[in-house]
Amino acid sequence: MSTTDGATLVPPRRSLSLSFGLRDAGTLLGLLAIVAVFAVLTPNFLTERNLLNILQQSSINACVALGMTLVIIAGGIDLSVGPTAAISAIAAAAMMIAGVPIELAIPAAVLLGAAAGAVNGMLVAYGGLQPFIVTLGTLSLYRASALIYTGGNPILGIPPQFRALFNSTVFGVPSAVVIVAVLALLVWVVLNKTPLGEYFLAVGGNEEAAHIAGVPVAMTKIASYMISGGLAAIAGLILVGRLGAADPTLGNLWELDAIAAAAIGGASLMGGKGSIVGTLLGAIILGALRNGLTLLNVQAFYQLLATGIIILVAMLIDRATRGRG
Amino acid sequence: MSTTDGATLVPPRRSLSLSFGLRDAGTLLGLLAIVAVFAVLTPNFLTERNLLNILQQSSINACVALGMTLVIIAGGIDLSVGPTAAISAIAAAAMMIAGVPIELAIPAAVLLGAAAGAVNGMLVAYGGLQPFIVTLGTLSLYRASALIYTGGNPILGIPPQFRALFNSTVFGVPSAVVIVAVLALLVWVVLNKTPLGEYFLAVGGNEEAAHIAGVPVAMTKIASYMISGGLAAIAGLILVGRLGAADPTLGNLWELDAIAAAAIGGASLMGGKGSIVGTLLGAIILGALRNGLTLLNVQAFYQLLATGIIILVAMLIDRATRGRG
Amino acid sequence: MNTSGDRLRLMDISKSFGPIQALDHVTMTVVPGEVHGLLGENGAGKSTLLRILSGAFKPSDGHVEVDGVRLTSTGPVAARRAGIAMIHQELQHVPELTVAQNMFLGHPLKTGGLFVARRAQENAAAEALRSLDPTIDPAAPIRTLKVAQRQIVEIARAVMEDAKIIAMDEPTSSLTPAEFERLAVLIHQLAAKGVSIIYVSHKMDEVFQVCQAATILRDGRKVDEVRLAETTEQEVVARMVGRELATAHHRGFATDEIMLDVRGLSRGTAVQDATFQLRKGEVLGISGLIGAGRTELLRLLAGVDRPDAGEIRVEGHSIPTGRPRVAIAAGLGLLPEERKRDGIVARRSIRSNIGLASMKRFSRFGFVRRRALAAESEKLMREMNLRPLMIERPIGQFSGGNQQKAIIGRWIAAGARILLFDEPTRGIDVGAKAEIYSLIERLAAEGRSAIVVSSELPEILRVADRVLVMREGRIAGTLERDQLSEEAIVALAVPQSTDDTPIPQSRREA
Amino acid sequence: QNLKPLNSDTETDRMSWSELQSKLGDVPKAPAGTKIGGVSKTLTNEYWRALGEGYAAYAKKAGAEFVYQAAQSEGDQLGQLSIAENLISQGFDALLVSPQTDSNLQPALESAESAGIPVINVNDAVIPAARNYVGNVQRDNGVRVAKWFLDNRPNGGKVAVIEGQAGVFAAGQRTKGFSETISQGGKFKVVASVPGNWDRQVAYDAAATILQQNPDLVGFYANNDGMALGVMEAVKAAGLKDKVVVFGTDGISDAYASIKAGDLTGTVDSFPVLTGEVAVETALRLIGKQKLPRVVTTPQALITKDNVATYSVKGDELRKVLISAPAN
Ligand SMILES: Nc1ncnc2c1ncn2[C@@H]1O[C@H](COP(=O)(O)OP(=O)(O)OP(=O)(O)O)[C@@H](O)[C@H]1O
Ligand SMILES: Nc1ncnc2c1ncn2[C@@H]1O[C@H](COP(=O)(O)OP(=O)(O)OP(=O)(O)O)[C@@H](O)[C@H]1O
Ligand SMILES: [Mg+2]
Ligand SMILES: [Mg+2]
Repeated sequence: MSTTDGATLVPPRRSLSLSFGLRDAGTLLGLLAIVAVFAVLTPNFLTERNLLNILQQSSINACVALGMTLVIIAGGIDLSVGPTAAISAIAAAAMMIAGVPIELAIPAAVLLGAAAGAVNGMLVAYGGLQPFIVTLGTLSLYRASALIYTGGNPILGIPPQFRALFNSTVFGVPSAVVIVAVLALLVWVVLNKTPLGEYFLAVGGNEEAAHIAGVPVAMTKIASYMISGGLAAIAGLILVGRLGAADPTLGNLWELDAIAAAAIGGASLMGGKGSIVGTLLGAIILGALRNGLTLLNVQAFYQLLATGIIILVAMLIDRATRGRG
Repeated sequence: MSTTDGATLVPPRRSLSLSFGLRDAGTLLGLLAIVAVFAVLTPNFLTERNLLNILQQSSINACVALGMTLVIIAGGIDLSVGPTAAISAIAAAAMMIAGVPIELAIPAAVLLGAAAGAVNGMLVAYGGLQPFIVTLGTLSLYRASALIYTGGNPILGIPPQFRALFNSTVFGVPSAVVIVAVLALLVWVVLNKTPLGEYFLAVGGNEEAAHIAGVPVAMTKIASYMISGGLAAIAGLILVGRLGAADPTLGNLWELDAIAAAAIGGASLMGGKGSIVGTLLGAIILGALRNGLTLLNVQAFYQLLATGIIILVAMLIDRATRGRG
Repeated sequence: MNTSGDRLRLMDISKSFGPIQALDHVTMTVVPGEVHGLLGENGAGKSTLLRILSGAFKPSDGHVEVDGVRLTSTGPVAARRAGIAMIHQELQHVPELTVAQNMFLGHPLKTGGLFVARRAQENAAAEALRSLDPTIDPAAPIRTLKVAQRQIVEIARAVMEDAKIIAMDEPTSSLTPAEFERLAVLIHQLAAKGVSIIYVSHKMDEVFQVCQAATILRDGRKVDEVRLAETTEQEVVARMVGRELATAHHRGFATDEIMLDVRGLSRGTAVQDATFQLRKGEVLGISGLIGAGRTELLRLLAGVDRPDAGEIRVEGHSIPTGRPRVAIAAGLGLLPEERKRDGIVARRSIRSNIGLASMKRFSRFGFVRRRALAAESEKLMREMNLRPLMIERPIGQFSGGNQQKAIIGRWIAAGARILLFDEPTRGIDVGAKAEIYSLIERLAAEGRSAIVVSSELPEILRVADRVLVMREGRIAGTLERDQLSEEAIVALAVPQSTDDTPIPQSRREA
Repeated sequence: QNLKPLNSDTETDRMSWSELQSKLGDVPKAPAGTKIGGVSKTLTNEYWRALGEGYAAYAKKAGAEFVYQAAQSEGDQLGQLSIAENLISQGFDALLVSPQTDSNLQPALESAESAGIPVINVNDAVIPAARNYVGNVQRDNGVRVAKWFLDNRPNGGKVAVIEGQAGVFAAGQRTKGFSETISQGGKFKVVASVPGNWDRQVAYDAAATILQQNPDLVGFYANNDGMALGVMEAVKAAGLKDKVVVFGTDGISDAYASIKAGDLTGTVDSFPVLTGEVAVETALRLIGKQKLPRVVTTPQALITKDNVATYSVKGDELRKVLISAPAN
């Protein structure tokens, strides 16, 4: 019997190759195709300044999409990210204007976002409702709260220190980009290196199996929505920093962009699958697309047309390079 | 002869009870709860005229949601219903103004809608892309086509006979309601009585098993999108009849309403599950909600608030009555 | 405190699913170091009992005691804490996670108290897999593994947990005798260390080889508890099914007419140059070790996968490859190896699952003839003894064995003339097995042909007129009925070049 | 210097469009290669396309290059911001923006100003920090319609408002102007004021419900023409065309056609083409270093069957009509 020891043991593959897999390479190829086309069509596209510009313009969507990716991986969806960002932004603005120090207002706002996410998560996990319906409901609820609290008017008079925080540059890179990069790294670590990350994949991949294995399914779902809420709040704060005002309609349509970024990046809306690197690339694809079409001065209707076509073609390229996988 | 084994044989339940099951009863209860609340708050709510009004206002969403339900059951999603309705409506309007007889323009427009659905279906089935991304892409594409063709302007001058078709009443019931009721019956028959219906449920329930069992998976998916496209087109025509203009922005956000109706009615966005009766009830719930809030003259912000709360509460009631099922 | 010395006591356990009483006051005890069999027909309630033990289900009544202490909280985590590990019958894995991640799911090893210690997990997983199957890569995503390998992972996971009690629910349903032997060794080692094991299997020879005692369930009730040394297989089976099973012998119905003619069929390295013929009324067995390419060959025949090369002729006509519908129209029907993933649509009724492949037959004027389909389904399921005989119930709510019966019914309903059985009796009880064998014979007698892939040698010997043996993707040889023996098959199946693969011992006749 | 937050309706540093020529003299000639960019809310509404026509026409006349872009949908705040930023990075000499919200273009405004590029807020949402605003008084839209009711329906009665998207500046101001004005005297009662989301279909449904509850309603005021046309259809479907009047806002061509056909009672035209021309004129004056007041008001007029023929003219003709008309 012990002759089996002679068998060769395949060495475990490195985790890095796992997290930048073939799928991400496909997305990258899609991005490169888009970049190549625009670079040929307009000389302004490939300048350093414009590339930074694209990153900056993609950063808010990327931030929201990071959380969305986790929720999608865990088998859910979060349509309420925009209004969550709005209530958090308004809370932060109101606090700062009331004299609460910035270093207190920021974490409080992020906590509020996470709490909004927790409500979503609990309705899904304990209420047993479908994520789509829950977050469609809270989408209205949170937006209405923001509008009612502010009477529909933006909150102005954001302290300059707060704005400076999000408008400065770090070695020439806009701080929003740096912040989102750091957050992406954190989320990547959570997903790929911690038990929670495994739980997200497990609950989204096979909830039954996860339950049997003793994974705290409800807590895992709630955690995904809380992270999504927290990241939406941060995205809201970044935007307030840039705009200098907290508008109750802030975050309109963010959910669609975030879901699109995640899906372009390879997240499966059936759950259990998704990539942080892919999502970042997805957000940049969308940002580059908008930027390039504006630089080319494409008229709005044709921009819409081009957006549709380019998304489909990029996905088909991605799909073709990956083969039947 | 059935004494041969101990197992008790439960006679096959009648098909009606199968299609109006516990799940639909839950949805109905949610609807009744909403109706009860509004009936108490405003005396005008429970008049015959207003109830017909609610049905009429729900009919367009119901029509779109019927197709959406099939797509969702077959494991997909169709975000492009609004623009599909728009291109079909515009095509019909343009044809009629160019002198094409109504009885030709209507089927042509419905075919165009089905063709738009076929494009979605083929990208999903043969391109191997995620339904969300595909229909997000065609959402842009079809909308852009509508805008470009019309230059952004509505097409006016719809022939009065066409409008009469959709604005008359049949025994006091608005013809739109009758049309959608007939369509619902047809879709119900397709889902519950035909091989195609079995295929929708099988493909959405377990695509691999369906494939091995010889189900034409690709054709089934394409069929679901084609029906969805066709029904969206009909919804578009009803709206043109009602408004007397084919607006290229027609159908904005229809996808959200339709998905909400289907999900409220019990369709699972994971596929393999859904009910036509439930979807109709879901559409009526949303219609009753809007109608009631308007009758109560609730201010815009509070309408949003109420919409969110009521959807969540109705779903929780539904859930509670069904137990853990 | 623990005066009786019982390791585990299941006290008066009841469980009902709606109208179905799956368990009716079942009591069972196991002492330390004992390997205790749990026997019963499909749907008898074995899995339900074990799932209550492992915390996946809450009992409607009754409780569980470990070492004399009553478990107060339920749930998988509480069960694990009490020292209970379980091998699930329906393999429950997260496809995108690696082997090691699946093995440690729910209780990962950590470094720095925060991060998953992947390397350590992979090493521990490799260690646990070493004695069962060292070729499994702990870092590979589990979706890339085949069923048999996944089952081994499942076993290794339970064994690795250092549990006091291990519940094994049909751990060898996908395994070949060689792997069972390795498991048997492992079970002996564990028992020697004082671990209590509950062993569920429909393979009587295994039960008699590893168990000391056995509890027998029928329709959710405990009917007997036996010491295996004091009884015989026939007696046990009789207690299980409530009647004597007649032992039948092989009967052949093969004619000279060629039904299926396969030439040079190849796909990658999985199947290389498969050439063979199948005659009308013939039952062709295909044997081989795990990964020999049997499943892949059947998938190619059924049109599920597309071959790189080769030709398939049915009754002399070449058919296009790679399309299930074409294959089905030509009279082929595949009974997949992985029932849950490839076979059933869990939410749909038995009737719908049966009718899926024969919608043409069961529809008229574009409508499904529901009544006709229901009548046919009920007839088929009554013949196969579906339990409970409720054809409108979702198939997902049936026990594994009963699901298998429905899928067999699907192809019979579809009028398939060439049935491709991939492990047809996996997870099927002895009574039903006999029924399925006679079913296969009946089909042959009716002039249908069948290919039966099986890892159970007795099964192959029982049903096959002729046996193809596959080895590493190639057909290593063909054995006519008069040449058939376990030794002959094994001799062809095992790679000649290396002699370090253990030769499976001959097993008792079923 | 720090500007106080702009309220375009009440700002005192203002001038009417018709006074620009007389008070500031000729428009300075555009330097060679002048590039002016326009950032609109959306092109799916005729109003914004007409505004663009005005921009383009005047820029062409002045020999400046002009680019007009718009977000892909109304409410796409970040998309619009990206467009504005991308234009700034391409070196335009002036930017004409119609923001989605009061704040979403603030960063573009800041980077433009730091690059010395004048930004002119043209209509709709008002950036509080905007240095220059061209447009009409939103509140005045509603006031004009309310005055029509006070003048033409001395007996008063029930009226209803179909609002634009909740939270949008123009929608709020127009509604407020109408409701506050019509309530004076106490003869009118606003029985419903509900959101129509700028959507014809939503407006139709809301109007149908309101009519059914209040068959004795005397009139509707809708925050834009698309919604008003939807309301009109609901009124017709309810068979109340002779009793219920319907007013819109914007003065799009369909509204004109409807008024001429005797359907729509009226619309408050804010003359988008002319507004666009005035905005480019203002931009050229700013590029030419002229000192302008913070707000340049553009005309609007209540169009009804009585005066629709007068206002159905274009270009210089229209300017003449407007200048000769009182209170524009
Ligand atoms: N989740 C469930 N919902 C409803 N009924 C169930 C469920 N699980 C099991 N049952 C029913 O409980 C009974 C016992 O099933 P169980 O799976 O325990 O049988 P088993 O003895 O393990 O059979 P097998 O040998 O086929 O695995 C069956 O009648 C089955 O239909
Ligand atoms: N999806 C796949 N991708 C790559 N290789 C595969 C795949 N499926 C099977 N193979 C390879 O094909 C060969 C044959 O596998 P197959 O499953 O057909 O064997 P089998 O004899 O049926 O074994 P088992 O008893 O495990 O079912 C194996 O060597 C395996 O590595
Ligand atoms: Mg079992
Ligand atoms: Mg196999």
